Amino acid sequence: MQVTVEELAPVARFSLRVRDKGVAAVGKALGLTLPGRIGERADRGDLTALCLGPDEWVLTAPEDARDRIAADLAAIYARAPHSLTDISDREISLRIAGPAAATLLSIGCPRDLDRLEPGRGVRTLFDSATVVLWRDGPEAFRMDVWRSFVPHVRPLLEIGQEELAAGL
Amino acid sequence: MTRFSAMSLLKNALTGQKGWGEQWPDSQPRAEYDVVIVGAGGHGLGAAYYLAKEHGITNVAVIDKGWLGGGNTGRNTTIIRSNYLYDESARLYDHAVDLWEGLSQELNYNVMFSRRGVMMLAHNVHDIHSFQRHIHANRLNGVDNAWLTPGEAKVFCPPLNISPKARYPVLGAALQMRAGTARHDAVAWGYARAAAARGVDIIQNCPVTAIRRGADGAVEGVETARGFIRAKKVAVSAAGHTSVLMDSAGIRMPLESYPLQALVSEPVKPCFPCVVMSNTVHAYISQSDKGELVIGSGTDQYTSYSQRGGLPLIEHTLAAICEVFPIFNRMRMLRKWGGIVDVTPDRSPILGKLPVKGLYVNCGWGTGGFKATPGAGHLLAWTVAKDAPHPINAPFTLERFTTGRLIDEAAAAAVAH
Amino acid sequence: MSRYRIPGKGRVDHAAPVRFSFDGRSYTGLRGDTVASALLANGVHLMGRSFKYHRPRGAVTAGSEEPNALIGTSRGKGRFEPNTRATMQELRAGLVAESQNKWPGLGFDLGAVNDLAYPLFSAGFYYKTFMWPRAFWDRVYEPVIRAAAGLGRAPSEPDPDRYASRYLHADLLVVGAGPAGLAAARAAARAGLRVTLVDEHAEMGGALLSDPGVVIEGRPAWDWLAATLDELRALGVRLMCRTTAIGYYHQNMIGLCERVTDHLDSPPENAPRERLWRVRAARVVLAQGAIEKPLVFDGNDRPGVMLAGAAQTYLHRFGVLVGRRAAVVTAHDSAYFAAFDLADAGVRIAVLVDTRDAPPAALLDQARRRGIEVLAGHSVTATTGRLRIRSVRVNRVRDGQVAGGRAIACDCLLMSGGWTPSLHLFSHTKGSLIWDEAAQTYLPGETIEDCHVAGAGKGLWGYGAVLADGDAAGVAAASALGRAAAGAAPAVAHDRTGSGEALRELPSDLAPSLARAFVDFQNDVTAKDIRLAVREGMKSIEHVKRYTTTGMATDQGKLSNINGLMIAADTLGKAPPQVGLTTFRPPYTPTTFGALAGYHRGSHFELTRKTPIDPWAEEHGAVFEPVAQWRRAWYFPRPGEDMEAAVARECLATRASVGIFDASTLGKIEVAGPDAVEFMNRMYTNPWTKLAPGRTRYGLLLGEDGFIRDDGVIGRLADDLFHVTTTTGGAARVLTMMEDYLQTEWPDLRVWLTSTTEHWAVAALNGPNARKVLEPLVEGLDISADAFPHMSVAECRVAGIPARLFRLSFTGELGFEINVPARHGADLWRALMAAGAPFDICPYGTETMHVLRAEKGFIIVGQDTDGTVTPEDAGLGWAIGKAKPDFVGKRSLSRPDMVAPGRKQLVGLLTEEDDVRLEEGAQIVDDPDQPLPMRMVGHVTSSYRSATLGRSIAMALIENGHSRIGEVVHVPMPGRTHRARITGTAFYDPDGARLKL
Amino acid sequence: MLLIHCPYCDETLPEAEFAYAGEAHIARPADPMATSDEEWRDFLFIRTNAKGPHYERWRHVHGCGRFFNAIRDTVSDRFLMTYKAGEARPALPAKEGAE
Repeated sequence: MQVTVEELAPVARFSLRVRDKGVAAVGKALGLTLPGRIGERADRGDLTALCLGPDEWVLTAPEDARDRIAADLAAIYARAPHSLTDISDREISLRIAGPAAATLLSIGCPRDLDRLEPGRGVRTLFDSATVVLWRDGPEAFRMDVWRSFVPHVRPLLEIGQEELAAGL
Repeated sequence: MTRFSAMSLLKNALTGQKGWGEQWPDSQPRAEYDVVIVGAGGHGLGAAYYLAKEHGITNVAVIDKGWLGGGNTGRNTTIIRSNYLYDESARLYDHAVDLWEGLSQELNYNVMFSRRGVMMLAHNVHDIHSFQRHIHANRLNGVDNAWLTPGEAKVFCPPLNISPKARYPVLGAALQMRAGTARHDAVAWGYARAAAARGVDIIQNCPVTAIRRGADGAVEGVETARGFIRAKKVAVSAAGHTSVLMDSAGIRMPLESYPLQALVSEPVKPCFPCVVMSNTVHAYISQSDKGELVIGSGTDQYTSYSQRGGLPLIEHTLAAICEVFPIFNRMRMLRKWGGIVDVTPDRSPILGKLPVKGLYVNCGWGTGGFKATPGAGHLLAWTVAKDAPHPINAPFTLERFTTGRLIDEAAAAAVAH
Repeated sequence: MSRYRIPGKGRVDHAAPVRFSFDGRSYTGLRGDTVASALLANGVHLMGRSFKYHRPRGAVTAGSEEPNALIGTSRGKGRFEPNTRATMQELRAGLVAESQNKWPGLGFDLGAVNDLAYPLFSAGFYYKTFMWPRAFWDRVYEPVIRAAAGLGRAPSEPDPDRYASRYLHADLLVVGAGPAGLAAARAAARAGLRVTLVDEHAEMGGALLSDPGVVIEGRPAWDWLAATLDELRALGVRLMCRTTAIGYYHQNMIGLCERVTDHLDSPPENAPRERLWRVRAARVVLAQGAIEKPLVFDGNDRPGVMLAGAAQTYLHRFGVLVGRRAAVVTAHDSAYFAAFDLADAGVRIAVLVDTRDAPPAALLDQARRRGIEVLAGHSVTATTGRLRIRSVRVNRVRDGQVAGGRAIACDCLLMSGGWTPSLHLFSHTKGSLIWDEAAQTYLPGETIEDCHVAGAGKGLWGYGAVLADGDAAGVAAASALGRAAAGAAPAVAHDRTGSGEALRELPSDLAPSLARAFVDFQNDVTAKDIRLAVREGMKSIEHVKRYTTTGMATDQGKLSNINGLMIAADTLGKAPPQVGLTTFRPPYTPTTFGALAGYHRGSHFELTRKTPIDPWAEEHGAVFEPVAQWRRAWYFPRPGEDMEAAVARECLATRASVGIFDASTLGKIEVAGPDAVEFMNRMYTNPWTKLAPGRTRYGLLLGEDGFIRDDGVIGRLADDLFHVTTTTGGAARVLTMMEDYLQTEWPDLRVWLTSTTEHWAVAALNGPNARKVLEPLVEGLDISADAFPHMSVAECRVAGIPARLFRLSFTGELGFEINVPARHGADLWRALMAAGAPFDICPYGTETMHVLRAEKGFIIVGQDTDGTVTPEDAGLGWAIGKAKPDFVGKRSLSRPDMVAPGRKQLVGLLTEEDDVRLEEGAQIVDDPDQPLPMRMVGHVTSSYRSATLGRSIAMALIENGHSRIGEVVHVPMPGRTHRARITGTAFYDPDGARLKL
Repeated sequence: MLLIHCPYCDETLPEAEFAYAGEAHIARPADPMATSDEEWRDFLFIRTNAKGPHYERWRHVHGCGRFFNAIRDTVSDRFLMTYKAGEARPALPAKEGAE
């Protein structure tokens, strides 16, 4: 199989919104430096922060870390006002991997994936669905899709897989 | 002007078609006119014709930056209907349909008005509510519009897919039998020929650069590429270019110009007997006399004068056509083109006087201007001749945007819950 | 082997015969043939009938510009397709082809009577007649005209094939894999660019495929071609055959249509038939070559008359002779080479007519050596032959005057009127075309796109010049992208250069009115028609085109535009550029709807969103309705129940005990930050400052125009945190609107918005027993009436799941909405169903929800409002924070017409007969006996049969309705008129006692 | 499909990721209640509808989510420049400045 598509187990996922001086403080509370450029990510252990907008990051961590992250940031809210919203159940993550992964994504993603280097991630479009697209490796992508869009996105990827299997 | 008749056709058949003269002369501008109409589309030419015929005003020039009928008149999908919701709109468009019915004879020019019936598809409960409201309002306004079950819709239009499994199943339809299509170019040519015969000057390839006002604020005439042309009254019927012109007269308009695309398929034998519109999936289709499927697309999201639409819109439009008519999947798009539509905040036109003495406007028809052609021309002529609006166009003022008395058909139809 | 195929010659596989049928007759061709080349190999020229006069026609070209040889093809059920170009459709085993626009047959077609009426038919004929008597148009004329029009028949069955699409990004896209395109791609690829090279034909090479004698870089053309393609592959160039560049869009986005399986005997399973490519290229090289022009003379359309270049292609690419005895008529040197190649292949060249007085001596010399009679300064004035040309009439021309002619027998006539650069895609960019007086044609000028025209498209002629230009274009593209590139213009031997003259219709001694000298073959437009159109005042080429339909056939004027322009210009006595040029419009060649629809068919036409509880509803027999992009459970019919019965049962069960409803689709937005309350005050009409944490309130959102946009219950979870709900359809709109104000009007506010619509699954419990069902499942919260009053919100656990619990009601009953993380939605639902079993808990859908809320007079935005309704109109004035200085839409509420009398206001409506249910959308009048058009005072917005109240109820928008309570109005329906009394909107439990449980 | 440079992402990306948001630099009056009906109409409805360089708003809705401003030539549909929301209305750039 040139490309596989699998649904990943849920993780703790937060939408973090903060700006100005708050950014450093929140980063400190999380124990990492929040990346300043859109598309860049920072990791500490299994905690990951991906910058999606000028004042927006998506945080992912193991499920059992959810409450601690919430508590850590609540503790500094007064000093560093921000918005931390649990969106763990909003999206479902699909892993798309294999030599033909980028080709498969090209049936729905208008971006030039050659310009999305491994280690980066962006919010973009797949067909008519807004997604967060992570490139974890040269041939490995992750796509966070809003839950109710999965019944559309997943079969579309399957059609693409069949097409690739047909070899034309 | 040679009158078209069986006799003149036969005579010309025998004499090698030598007897036909110019349908309209390509006039040079004179120094002064009673009325200058900016924009030689169907609306502007129609206004000139009715000024001459019904108001005896023949010292009229219709000026266009390009060739006549080259704007939206020659770029639309020729749908004609009048089953609008609000009384004001229903009267406006029904007035036009009344004129359409006798137009070929009126102009001695076959505009091929084809009463094929326009069927609008309902795909969800909200559509049904909206269509029922239209149908009841139309009935009490004396406008024909009837509800069809999916089965009846299928009988009226056999290619229609009425499978309940469709992503957007057809739950019913509203049908206006009196509606249909016409040959768009012929409308402009017919009005041009008839107006010219009554002494109207048609001046092509002469861009109007500005509207000149005198010290007293009243209109004095228009500046053009071929110099200043004096006029007692100026009527602007320039669709997407109205804003720019009005700006020169010191009037700012509530208009935005968007690119609108349309396309035709390769010609095939008759397979599509009517006009079908689906606002929910954005599919508008009929078949021309020539056999081409004529398909209307949507507007791009940004304002533009480029007449150059994008591909994604066409992809969506044809996906919609194939959703509603799966048998057309293997048909081919032959040609697509773009127009510029001028849209008002309430998607209804502005037709009437302006706060400047001697200045009149006809604009804001959005995607629906063709169907109104004879009506708009007729009412614009009346408004110019009498310096007062006809009761039918009286509500379609510029002032409504100040007072809030909008005529918002789209808002009444398109709010999803 | 047929007598027209030369054994061993061409690029077809002589060892691989392919059977196919045409009009029911079986033929054999070879692998690599097109339908046209295979038919020609079998001596068949007659392939179709023309549009208007039904004249017999054969292939005039060997490419996608073919106007005549259009056929219907099919390969089984649902796979019929009209108007396929026989010159492009590759042969495949078992291909079934049929001719078009003829009856009863291609050889004898009754429609050909039109041809006899030729003197009557003229440009604009239709506009001048069919008007008398008036009624005949609909019933007689139009149906007849329509039946005669059209070419092939439309498909009649759904298409089983798949279609695909992809995005593709490249540094350089080269369109056209002829010599120029190949050289450009090679130069750019050598410089390290990401290059894509596309060509519409089955194989790459363009003109080289028809000129094997040319020697490039020391190799015969075909060897050089093979070597070059190998090198391009090695350099990683993406090579795409059977791929047409259909349109050139903004900023170098080019649409490609790839024909994937139509040439295959049996396509692999799941392979798409066609694929649309949306290419974004930093640079584009257009190397589309030039298209040969026909000559315009009487009888130039008979089967057997074809372009000289086409005959050369059939010879070299397919090893097919288009005839045994050929006449040639040309205004360009290129036809000499065609004549030479055919002569060398054994064809007798009966005559070579050159319209020019002094053809190049070198060509005359070569002709003489082959014993070809060349008649310079001559014209062709007629041809004979019914279904195939039999002879051509040749006349001497002196100072434009035609002298007596002689007939020369032939079985084919090869013509060349010179070549038109193919600039269609270039024109899509709105690039300017400049008339070149010397070449008598349009050449590319300026364009705003980063694109470069190379080769014959630029008017260049001869392989040396074209290859050098292509190479330079590749180098230019590379350096434009900052890559150093070294040019390597290939050296060419045995080149075929040449030039010619551009003509109108050929001089003739025939009366112009009788001459059938075709300009547009398919649409049957003759020189006579164009001259007449101009005489009738059609002075712009656009008018000429539309009036005569020249250039509007399926070849889109590829053959006819320039000839038509020359004739129009001549009639006007103007230079061609003063007459203009019609705009070329996408697509370059007709493109299937399926390819453009791509994946968006059936269930994928548009996505359908489903809630976590949707599977349960499906299992339990729910009927669904689409709402915005969602599908929602509409009602849950039990066996034997229709909608009305099911809804009545669901309503009664909920009011009597408890009902459960999936409210997951409601939009949810988290509004968080120190300025959250200030933001809410500015967005919504209501006051929010005093709302205590833990409490909720109905919120009303207006547009800036003062009309109702959305509503929903909003909970304050903490000082800085609101949980906003919106309508199902409004979720995205509302969030966008909020972001707009926040980012652009109030960037100073420290508040952030996050959509949580999909994070939460929501079950609504309603009914007097709602608490009894819920209470045992709740941990960490006292939900007794006093501890957790109506309009409260709190965090807790329900059925062991962390939950955000609201106490609110859209039904008028004691109500709770339980929000849990979406993955637990189904579990929560099942837990509540189990807990509710003792109370006969009843799942209900959107219809019952609508009825229950209507009994209470609660509005549904989009049903009881329609984008023209203000809060006062809807009776929601109480929801306006009067003390607030401003909120979105406030200013508009004081515009003259918003405060003027006569506004339509929302009221209740009770028909005098309990069992009459008004139609939603029914119009309301005061005087039912007035004539049409009637004065309408309002319309019914909602109308239901209320099982609870045992009668029908309705809501309506009526002029001055609020001051007309108690009055009677009339609802005229077809057949009869209903009387109804205006009431308040709360039909059930008006003082809300049931909420206080 | 246009190519649009998002000033926040600092990338030039396909139009599909963006949503047009109307004419730019039409600020909501600080105190709407103090405006005349005509002033309020101008804010709500009157638009330049420029033929040529047009100051307009876009949102990178399927990207960083930000609204930003742009100058686009409505005759060629070419973007002359894009800039962040809140930045002052820039003068028309020289043609070389075009993307």
